[in-house]
Amino acid sequence: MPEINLLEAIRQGLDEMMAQDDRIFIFGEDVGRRGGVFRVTEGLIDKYGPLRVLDSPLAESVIVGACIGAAMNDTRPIAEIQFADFIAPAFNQIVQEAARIHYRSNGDWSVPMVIRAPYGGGIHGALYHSQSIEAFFAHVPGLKVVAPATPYDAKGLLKSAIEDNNPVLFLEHKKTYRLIKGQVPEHDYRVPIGPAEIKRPGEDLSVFAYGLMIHYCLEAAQSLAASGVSVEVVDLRTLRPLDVPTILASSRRTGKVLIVHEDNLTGGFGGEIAALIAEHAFEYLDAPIVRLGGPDVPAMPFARSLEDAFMPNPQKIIEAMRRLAAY
Amino acid sequence: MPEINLLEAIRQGLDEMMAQDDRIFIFGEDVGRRGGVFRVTEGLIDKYGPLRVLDSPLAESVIVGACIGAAMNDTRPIAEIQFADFIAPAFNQIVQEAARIHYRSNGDWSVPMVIRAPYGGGIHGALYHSQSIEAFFAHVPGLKVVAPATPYDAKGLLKSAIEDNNPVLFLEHKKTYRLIKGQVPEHDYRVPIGPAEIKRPGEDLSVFAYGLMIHYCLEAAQSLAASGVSVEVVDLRTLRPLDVPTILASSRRTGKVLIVHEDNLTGGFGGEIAALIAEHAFEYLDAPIVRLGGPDVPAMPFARSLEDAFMPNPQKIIEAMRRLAAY
Amino acid sequence: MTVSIADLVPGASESGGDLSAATLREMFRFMLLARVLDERMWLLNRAGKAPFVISCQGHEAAQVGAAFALTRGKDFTLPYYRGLATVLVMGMTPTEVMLGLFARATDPSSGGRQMPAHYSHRRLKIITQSSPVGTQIAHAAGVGLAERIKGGDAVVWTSFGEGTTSQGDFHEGINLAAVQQLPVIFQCENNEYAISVPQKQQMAVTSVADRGPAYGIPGISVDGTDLLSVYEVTRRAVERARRGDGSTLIEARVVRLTAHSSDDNDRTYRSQRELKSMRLSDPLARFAAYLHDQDMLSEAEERDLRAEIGAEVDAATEAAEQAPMPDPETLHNYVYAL
Amino acid sequence: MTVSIADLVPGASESGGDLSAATLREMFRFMLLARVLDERMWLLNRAGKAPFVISCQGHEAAQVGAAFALTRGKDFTLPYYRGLATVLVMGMTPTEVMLGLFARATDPSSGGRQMPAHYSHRRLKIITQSSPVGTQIAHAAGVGLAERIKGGDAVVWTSFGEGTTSQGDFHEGINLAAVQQLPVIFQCENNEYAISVPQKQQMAVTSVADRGPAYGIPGISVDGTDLLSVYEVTRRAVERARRGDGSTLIEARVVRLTAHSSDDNDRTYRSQRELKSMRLSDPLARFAAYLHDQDMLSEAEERDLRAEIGAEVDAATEAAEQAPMPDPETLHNYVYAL
Ligand SMILES: Cc1ncc(C[n+]2csc(CCOP(=O)(O)OP(=O)(O)O)c2C)c(N)n1
Ligand SMILES: Cc1ncc(C[n+]2csc(CCOP(=O)(O)OP(=O)(O)O)c2C)c(N)n1
Ligand SMILES: [Mg+2]
Ligand SMILES: [Mg+2]
Repeated sequence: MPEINLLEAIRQGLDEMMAQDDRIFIFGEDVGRRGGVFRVTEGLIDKYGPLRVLDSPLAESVIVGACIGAAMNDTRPIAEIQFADFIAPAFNQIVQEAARIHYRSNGDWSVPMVIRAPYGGGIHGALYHSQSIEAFFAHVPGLKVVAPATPYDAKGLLKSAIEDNNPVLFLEHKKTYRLIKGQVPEHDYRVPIGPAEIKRPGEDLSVFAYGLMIHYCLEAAQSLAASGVSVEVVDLRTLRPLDVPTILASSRRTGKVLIVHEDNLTGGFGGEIAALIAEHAFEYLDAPIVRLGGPDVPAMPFARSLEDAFMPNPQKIIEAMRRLAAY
Repeated sequence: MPEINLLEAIRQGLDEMMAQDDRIFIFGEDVGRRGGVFRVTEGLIDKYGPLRVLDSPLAESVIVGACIGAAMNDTRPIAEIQFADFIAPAFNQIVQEAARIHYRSNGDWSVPMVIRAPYGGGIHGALYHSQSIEAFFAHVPGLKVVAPATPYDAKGLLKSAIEDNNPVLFLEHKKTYRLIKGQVPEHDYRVPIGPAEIKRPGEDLSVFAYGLMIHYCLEAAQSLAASGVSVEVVDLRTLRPLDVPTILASSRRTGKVLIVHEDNLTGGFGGEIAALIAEHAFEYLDAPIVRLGGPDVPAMPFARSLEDAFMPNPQKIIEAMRRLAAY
Repeated sequence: MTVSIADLVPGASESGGDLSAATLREMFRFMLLARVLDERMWLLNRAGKAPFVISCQGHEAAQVGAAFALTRGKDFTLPYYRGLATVLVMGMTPTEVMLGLFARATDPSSGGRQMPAHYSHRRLKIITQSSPVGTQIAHAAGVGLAERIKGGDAVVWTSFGEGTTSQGDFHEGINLAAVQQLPVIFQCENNEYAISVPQKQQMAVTSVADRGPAYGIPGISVDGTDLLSVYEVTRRAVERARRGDGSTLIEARVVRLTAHSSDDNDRTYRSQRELKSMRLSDPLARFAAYLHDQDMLSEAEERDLRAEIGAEVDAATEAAEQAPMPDPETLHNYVYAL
Repeated sequence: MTVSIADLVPGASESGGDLSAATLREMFRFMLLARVLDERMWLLNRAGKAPFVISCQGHEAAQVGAAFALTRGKDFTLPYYRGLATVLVMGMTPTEVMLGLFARATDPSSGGRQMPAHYSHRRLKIITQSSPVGTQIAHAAGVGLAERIKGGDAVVWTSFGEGTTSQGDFHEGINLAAVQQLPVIFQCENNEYAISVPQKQQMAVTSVADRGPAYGIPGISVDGTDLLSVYEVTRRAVERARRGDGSTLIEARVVRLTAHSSDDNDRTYRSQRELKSMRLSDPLARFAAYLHDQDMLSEAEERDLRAEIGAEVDAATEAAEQAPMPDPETLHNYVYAL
């Protein structure tokens, strides 16, 4: 199996799906000739033409809004939001429209579309090119929210997202784009939306994370193994619908839980995971449920010194794991 | 002390503050001659003139955006969002601008403004006139989020919100407007932003709620008292910044926790409260932390049968309390 | 650009253009049906049987005129909450409308989930509407975009009030349609109020049509109480869209003959004089007078028609009232599409 | 409406209107300072010392011309990320700019929290900018609204690119300013690209100024590489705003002489020919030639000025580079205002 980075996996996923189904089109800022500011859609305009790889006006509300309309007229739109931070102007269209259309029409209409959004920090993007946005959207019934960590998962989940008959927010951690490489089979495969995956089995404590943090958690788990602590790392992969059975089973088995995300701690999605465990796996817990998240400051600053202070990293995770293991 | 309803308390708060400080103005749809669709601003245009009680265009993004600009030019704007559901188009201005301006300017600029938003259901408002929105905003560092349950708190918190030098989202539960009456002193007073209040002390379990749900919880607690179960009802009042010490102290004391909100369960603000307790009061817990929230459907339907099925109510709360007490 | 039918088709407003007498009577029938249904809803509201009503009274000519220029079953409509006459012409039945009013399980728009007047009907290509105003303008552009991608020639028609033009989505949606030359018709039904807020607090121009040129598309203002003018203007916009020449913005100047909704009291912000004088612009009376003048409709025929429609509305009301409420168990249905 | 300086002030572009030679030289100095600073930033970027640069090269005349029509210390500016020349004229020093580039603790815009070019300076009434484009247009309207409420006569000036006109906030902000006749000047710096997307995919009109009439305010298109035209057009807009007559939308047609930013490579979407020919529109060269023509600036004087500015930029760079980074402990400061 060839080894490719996460960005290439996504591009391949787009390409293979577009080749199979001419109802699929891409709509977003600079996705055409420029191939997207991260180059994810590079080359696609040459293959599929400017009608299916279409530069939008600089207006996120109508990027999403028009894709909603298009999805109701028998196409399968893929909206690209240039940076997840800029999804905010489209909040109304996503939350009040895309997510509610199937429900409000009592099943009559549906909105099969994907919204791709590069998110996350540690890339020197400052306050407005570093944000994590999953908590806002994972709260919304009717939406699906996916956040893969590996090239294999990214490609397989992207294909599932495109085939899904619901609006799917597809979160791509910018720092993983070129940093994370992995084997991706040449044959056509899917990773289903929903199931989490135990990326590293372990006995002493369970760690739940997604996106870039999975890699930091694996690194931390590896380093703890040396001191005889066995850490299970569960990659949630899909945040909505959430794989509650896998979360509970792992928590019950190890009795100790650490939840890691880069998003601001308070009101972050980690709260939901902790709450589920505190309600449904309570009897099995041997220690407080610990969350490690970004600090509660408005966003990640530009200066390296401040960015480093903001970002969760393997060292901070190791410390949290140690404390928890020792509890 | 005269007894007034929650709506009148808010109107009085606006009136008294505007009389004292002519930098305060109100900006929103139909707030002028019409006095707001709920009549909260009724009469104010006659007292303070059309420059200080100004009908905005039908455009929430600029309602908030212009108030942000105005706040930076030495006025104290109060934006009215006609229904909380319609705050979504202003999400970008609230989250990316209002909440981040003080931080991003390293303390140079600040945005002293209030955004009033009538929220909540049970009033036959259907999908788009019933929503609870607090989870989206209580996640945002830099914002304050307030959700009073009584006329006394509403008036006192509103005054504090207007005097606060930060953007404050002021949530008014529509069903409490005329339903909830209470004594409000004639003298000028404040309820500070931040502290929760134990609305009913108890020994056997702690219930955390806010807004309309406080009244349902009090009703339920009252009914359980008859069967000898002593329930403590804590009114959070402010969701951000959250009164963590009071939450933890009550949880530690009773060892059992129920969290109630009307908003959809998954990703709702209850998760944050549960997570805090599961981390910081774990050793004191005698039972799973239970959440009771609105079901995970996109929003509250119109038909009475469906609306009733959606809304948490005293009966559902009683059952949850009973189960928890018996654990 | 403000046009009257006479500019477009010399002598048209006298002759009814190329429409047959039968078609004109059919148009009148829809206007009357919409009016009678709408009035009945208010009665039901006042009787405590319907918690919420929002009207199309005063907008009927603008809607029937426009909808007759569309091809039913082929073209898409995204009508806003005042679009009762629109959806009737597009094929919704009075019973279906009443099922929505009573929030019954078989309400085709939403199964009783949405407030009344949030129309939807997939088979009829009426696209589901929400309450936040203006979002449908972006959807309409997207439906048109998909049509272009698919190479079809359906036209997309959407409506909204003049207050809604203040929303960002109005701008973004029309701009996209203009840039991509999409087959979309944007009908602004300008009744001069957004609830209580008058037009001059929404915009510093006298006509919404003045905004067409800002997007590089035609902006046409038409007397929306004159059915034939609206028909003719829309027919041309449909032709333009169908042949691939792009979008049109139409302002139909109408009157709102009722309060904003059953929750509103417009006497707090409209003068007695205004409330009285607006009655003179009733599009239904105007079109009836025209048909009488043209000897296309006798007093007796009108009386018969009213009786027939009255009976139809009675039957629709009764059928809908007796229909079952949604089962509480269904609350959880259709969160996700399969 | 497209105007040239000659329409406004007969003979002006030859004479420099009523501006003294000293003022004209001062204007040139700011243009040159902006250019040299900007070029230095690119050098620092290429040397690995500054992770991000976004330029005002090609926009200098539009910005200096406009800013000279404002009153420093009184009027508010909300310049977007290409506004280097704007903020220099309004009073920001080269050292302050460089502190932002290096994200130092004493960066007056954000203390190193924001990317470079997100300008802010409370004392200078430069209002903090974010990255999501267009939000400042709504803020500008609000600053103007407050000014009206307070009864002051400060003017508010904001800038943005032509791509940004596609955003809802452009529409909502200008519309509010127009409805309320607020003292706000909206300057669109049209460089024909939004990153890679050309103007024709943002709008179906040839000039952003065509949108003024849609809001009931003047829309004026001006050659933004001609400093004196921009100055004159802005001066009139300021007068109009100051006397309470409301807002103006100005399109300054400029060129983007660089890639979008240091992260971009515009050779993927601009032809060699275009990249070459745009150099002919360099506003700095144009104004220098004009001053030489008018005998207001000799070659020797220009050389001296360049040397002086070079030294100033050297000093600024050095001072900023040596300034301390933000202390990690300060991460938690200023979440809330006291
Ligand atoms: C985004 C949003 N904000 C506010 C409202 C509340 N609201 C409902 S209708 C309405 C007025 C609409 O006026 P207009 O667009 O002129 O349509 P009309 O009702 O006059 O036909 C308002 C403010 C809403 N539905 N959506
Ligand atoms: C809301 C939002 N969406 C996307 C971006 C990413 N982005 C940054 S600059 C830019 C292009 C802006 O073009 P224009 O307004 O013409 O200004 P110019 O850079 O050409 O001066 C884009 C798409 C952003 N900053 N904000
Ligand atoms: Mg209206
Ligand atoms: Mg540009």
